[in-house]
Amino acid sequence: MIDKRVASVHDAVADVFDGASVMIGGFGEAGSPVELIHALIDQGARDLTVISNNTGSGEVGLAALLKARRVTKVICSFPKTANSTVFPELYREGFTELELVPQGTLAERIRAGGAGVRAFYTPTAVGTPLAQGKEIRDFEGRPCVLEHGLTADFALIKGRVADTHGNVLYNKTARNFAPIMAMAARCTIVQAASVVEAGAVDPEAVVTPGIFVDRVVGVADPAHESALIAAGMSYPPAQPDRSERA
Amino acid sequence: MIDKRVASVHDAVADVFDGASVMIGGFGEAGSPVELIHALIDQGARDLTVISNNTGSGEVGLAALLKARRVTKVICSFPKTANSTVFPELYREGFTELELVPQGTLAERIRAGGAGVRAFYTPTAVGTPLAQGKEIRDFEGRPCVLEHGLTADFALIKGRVADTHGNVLYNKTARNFAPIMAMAARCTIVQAASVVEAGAVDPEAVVTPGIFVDRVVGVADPAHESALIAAGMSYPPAQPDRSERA
Amino acid sequence: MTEQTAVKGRTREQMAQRLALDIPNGWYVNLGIGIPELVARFVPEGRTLVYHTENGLLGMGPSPDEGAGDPELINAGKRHVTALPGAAYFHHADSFAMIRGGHLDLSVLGALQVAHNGDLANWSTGEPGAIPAVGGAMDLVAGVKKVFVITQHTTRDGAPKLVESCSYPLTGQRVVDRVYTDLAVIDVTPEGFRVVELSPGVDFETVQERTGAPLLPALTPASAD
Amino acid sequence: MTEQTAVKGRTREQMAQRLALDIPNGWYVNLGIGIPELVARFVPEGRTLVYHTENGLLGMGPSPDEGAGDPELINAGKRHVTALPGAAYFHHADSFAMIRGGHLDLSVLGALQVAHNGDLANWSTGEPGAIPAVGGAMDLVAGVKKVFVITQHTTRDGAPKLVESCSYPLTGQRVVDRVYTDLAVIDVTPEGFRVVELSPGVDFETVQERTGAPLLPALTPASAD
Repeated sequence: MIDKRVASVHDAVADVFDGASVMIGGFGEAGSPVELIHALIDQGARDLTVISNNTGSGEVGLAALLKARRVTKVICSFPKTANSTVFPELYREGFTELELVPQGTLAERIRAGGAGVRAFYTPTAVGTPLAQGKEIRDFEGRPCVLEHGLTADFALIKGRVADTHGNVLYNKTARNFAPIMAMAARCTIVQAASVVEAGAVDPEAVVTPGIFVDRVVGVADPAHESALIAAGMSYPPAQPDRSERA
Repeated sequence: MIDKRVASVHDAVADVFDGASVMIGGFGEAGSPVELIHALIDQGARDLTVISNNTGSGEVGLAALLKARRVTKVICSFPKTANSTVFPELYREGFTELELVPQGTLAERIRAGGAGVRAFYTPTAVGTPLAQGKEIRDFEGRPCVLEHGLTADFALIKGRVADTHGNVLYNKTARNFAPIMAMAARCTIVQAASVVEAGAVDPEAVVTPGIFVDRVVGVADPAHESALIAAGMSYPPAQPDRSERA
Repeated sequence: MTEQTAVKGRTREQMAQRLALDIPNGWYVNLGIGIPELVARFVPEGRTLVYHTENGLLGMGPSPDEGAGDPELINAGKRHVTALPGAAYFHHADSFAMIRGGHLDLSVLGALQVAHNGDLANWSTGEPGAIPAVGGAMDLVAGVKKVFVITQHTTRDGAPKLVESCSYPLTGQRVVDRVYTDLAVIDVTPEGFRVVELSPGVDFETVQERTGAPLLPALTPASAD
Repeated sequence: MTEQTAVKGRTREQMAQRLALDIPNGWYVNLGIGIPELVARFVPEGRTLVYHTENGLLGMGPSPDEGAGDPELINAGKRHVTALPGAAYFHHADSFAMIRGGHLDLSVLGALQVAHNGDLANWSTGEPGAIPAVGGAMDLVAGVKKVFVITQHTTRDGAPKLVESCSYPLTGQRVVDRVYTDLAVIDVTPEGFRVVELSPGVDFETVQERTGAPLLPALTPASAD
């Protein structure tokens, strides 16, 4: 009997440790696992390295994790978004370090990490500041840069449907980085709007096979960043009341 | 209006040229595009390099293409199967060259070719004859071998359903190499049991997005190698009658 | 920069319309944020393009009606979009495999500067203190078969954007095929910038004056078309 | 080889049963062709393993009834299999990403030779004129977290398969964790082969005699278990 369900988002992230590397799915708000991130804020782990395409908006979700000063390094491709004020402040202050990676190279590094490919040569970024200090080698006359696979201690991702084996389906463009992050993390934690028994998902349609998933937690009605921001919310709320957050 | 349908398997392979490299999907008989291969035999292109996991069984499909002396090189991981007699003879005779590649390295080289990754480092095969003469480099103490991306002029693959945009779904383990070969070939040709209009396939369930596919041809009731072999068939039939083969 | 005579070249919409004329039926196209997005509005009747958005959708359609959007169906500019019949969703590594692997026919991008050897700078002015952000631009220019730039010919201050050599950090080396500006359509050739077509009412000398590198005249005069 | 006294060790089924005891609940397992396949029959009550077949299925179930098979639902040995609830299909690059990326817990393989440093030879006897064929063995041993070998202790001719150094071409270097034979269960340790357990009725000296490298005795006698 395989059953990867855990009871709550708080249980799901309970063992994230200080100094951990955490991949967080999402492209902008699409696919951002807001409830898992908020649980991680409650949990308190600090000195995190976050690998995510963006750095969040407003003061909820990923931006709230940054604002809580838990993240000392981000590896990302686009740390600027509408309503993105938290990261710029931490970056200018020198609290949060930035490793800027072209988006496709970031995706491929994560996929390589998950696939046991140690490093690869890509033409992307040759001749730009993002290739500086890296090995360049010609392949059939085309200069390429050597990039390394990327793994992490944890991945937090958001699915639409997950089964008890950890098979995951996504919603539209919320899929983005989640399937490759699930591959690249030593412990992959999925929040899914619907959690079903094994056998309820068509094996032909599975996007993330269960082998890549360690924990599944149901979050029936997940929040969208934009809605939280429009409602003027920030996390944690001004007067935190833990009993209401569970 | 996008419509990648072609009228017949013969039309589909009409421009395969002498000396072309051809990826052929399938793992054993599962996913082997028998009708496209037979059309390629009729078409007559020779001096082909075939990239496929195996070398076929009996004297139908891939084995028949080899037997017709059209293939001067195969790149594969396992050129031995039950009922595999054609390749061993051509290999011993020196007619067909073999580049033996570990199965996972073969898959990753094809995927790399399709993804524009020029080369990558993998721990597979270090210290074995299949790494001889290749660059070895340590990554965090683990020696890895440098392997190159693999592309081809054509890919012949078999799907279950394809739409007019070239989106493809597969049947069970017949999927195997098809999705990555579709990525890695300059011209990807799909035979599908069912060809449907755009919109008839769930965009969440698409396995091979249409961008990787150039031609789609309907083969309503595709043959399985094992059934052909059990029926004592070989291709072309002893007294070829082209009018019946079209 | 020097004072410039007012020249009425193409509007943004006209630039987009001119570029759209050059895209053959059936091409797979990635449109950048800003002016490039306008191109989709001007595809000539009878042609179908398939739009790719690097966050994981092929077969992207226009924006939905106000309020009808799904926050999980967005484009690379993070705006609500739709999916057309024949669409497919995929993850980021597959999406950039399409880009890096040369499967997309065309990338249309804005520019800060284009050099006459095809170098492109479009992601950073290199200002100290600015938050660097690159997104998928470097992948697109390195991987997509053709790269068209669509941009005003000069900056707001009148400085040329087509130059001998980019002063801003590069996005890619020798990557631009063609530039569509308010004043002209210009190819990047092994010999440097070559005018393909002047905008109506604009003369070669005016374009040269506002360009930071030598321009070669059109090989075939427009009247010969 | 030298004449050997008949010793009745474990049968193939008993070897598979012994190995199955050591696989914890919930492990993701790839079973090679031959004796390794037998392991699935002996998983102790109350444990569920998830079987991976490298041709693209996780959650593989037993063979279907005779005649009920789908020629497109097969295992790596190209035999008809089934898919259990919770299964998933995927392509070869994803399948070997599971292997190379260390996501599988266990690979069970046969062997021609195992060296006392963990080197494995199981794909080729290096005979001239033989058709070389490797399949996924090199990927499995390089990538999977634990590699168990299940094999007869000696060849049919009585030659040891556990040796100082493999004379056949390698499948992988320093990859084997544990060997299950008809005579014993033997760990590959930094100090070399160490007997974990002798088969019932088999003594250490007999096993040593049929092994081509020094054996270390079990750290804990079986009686202390």
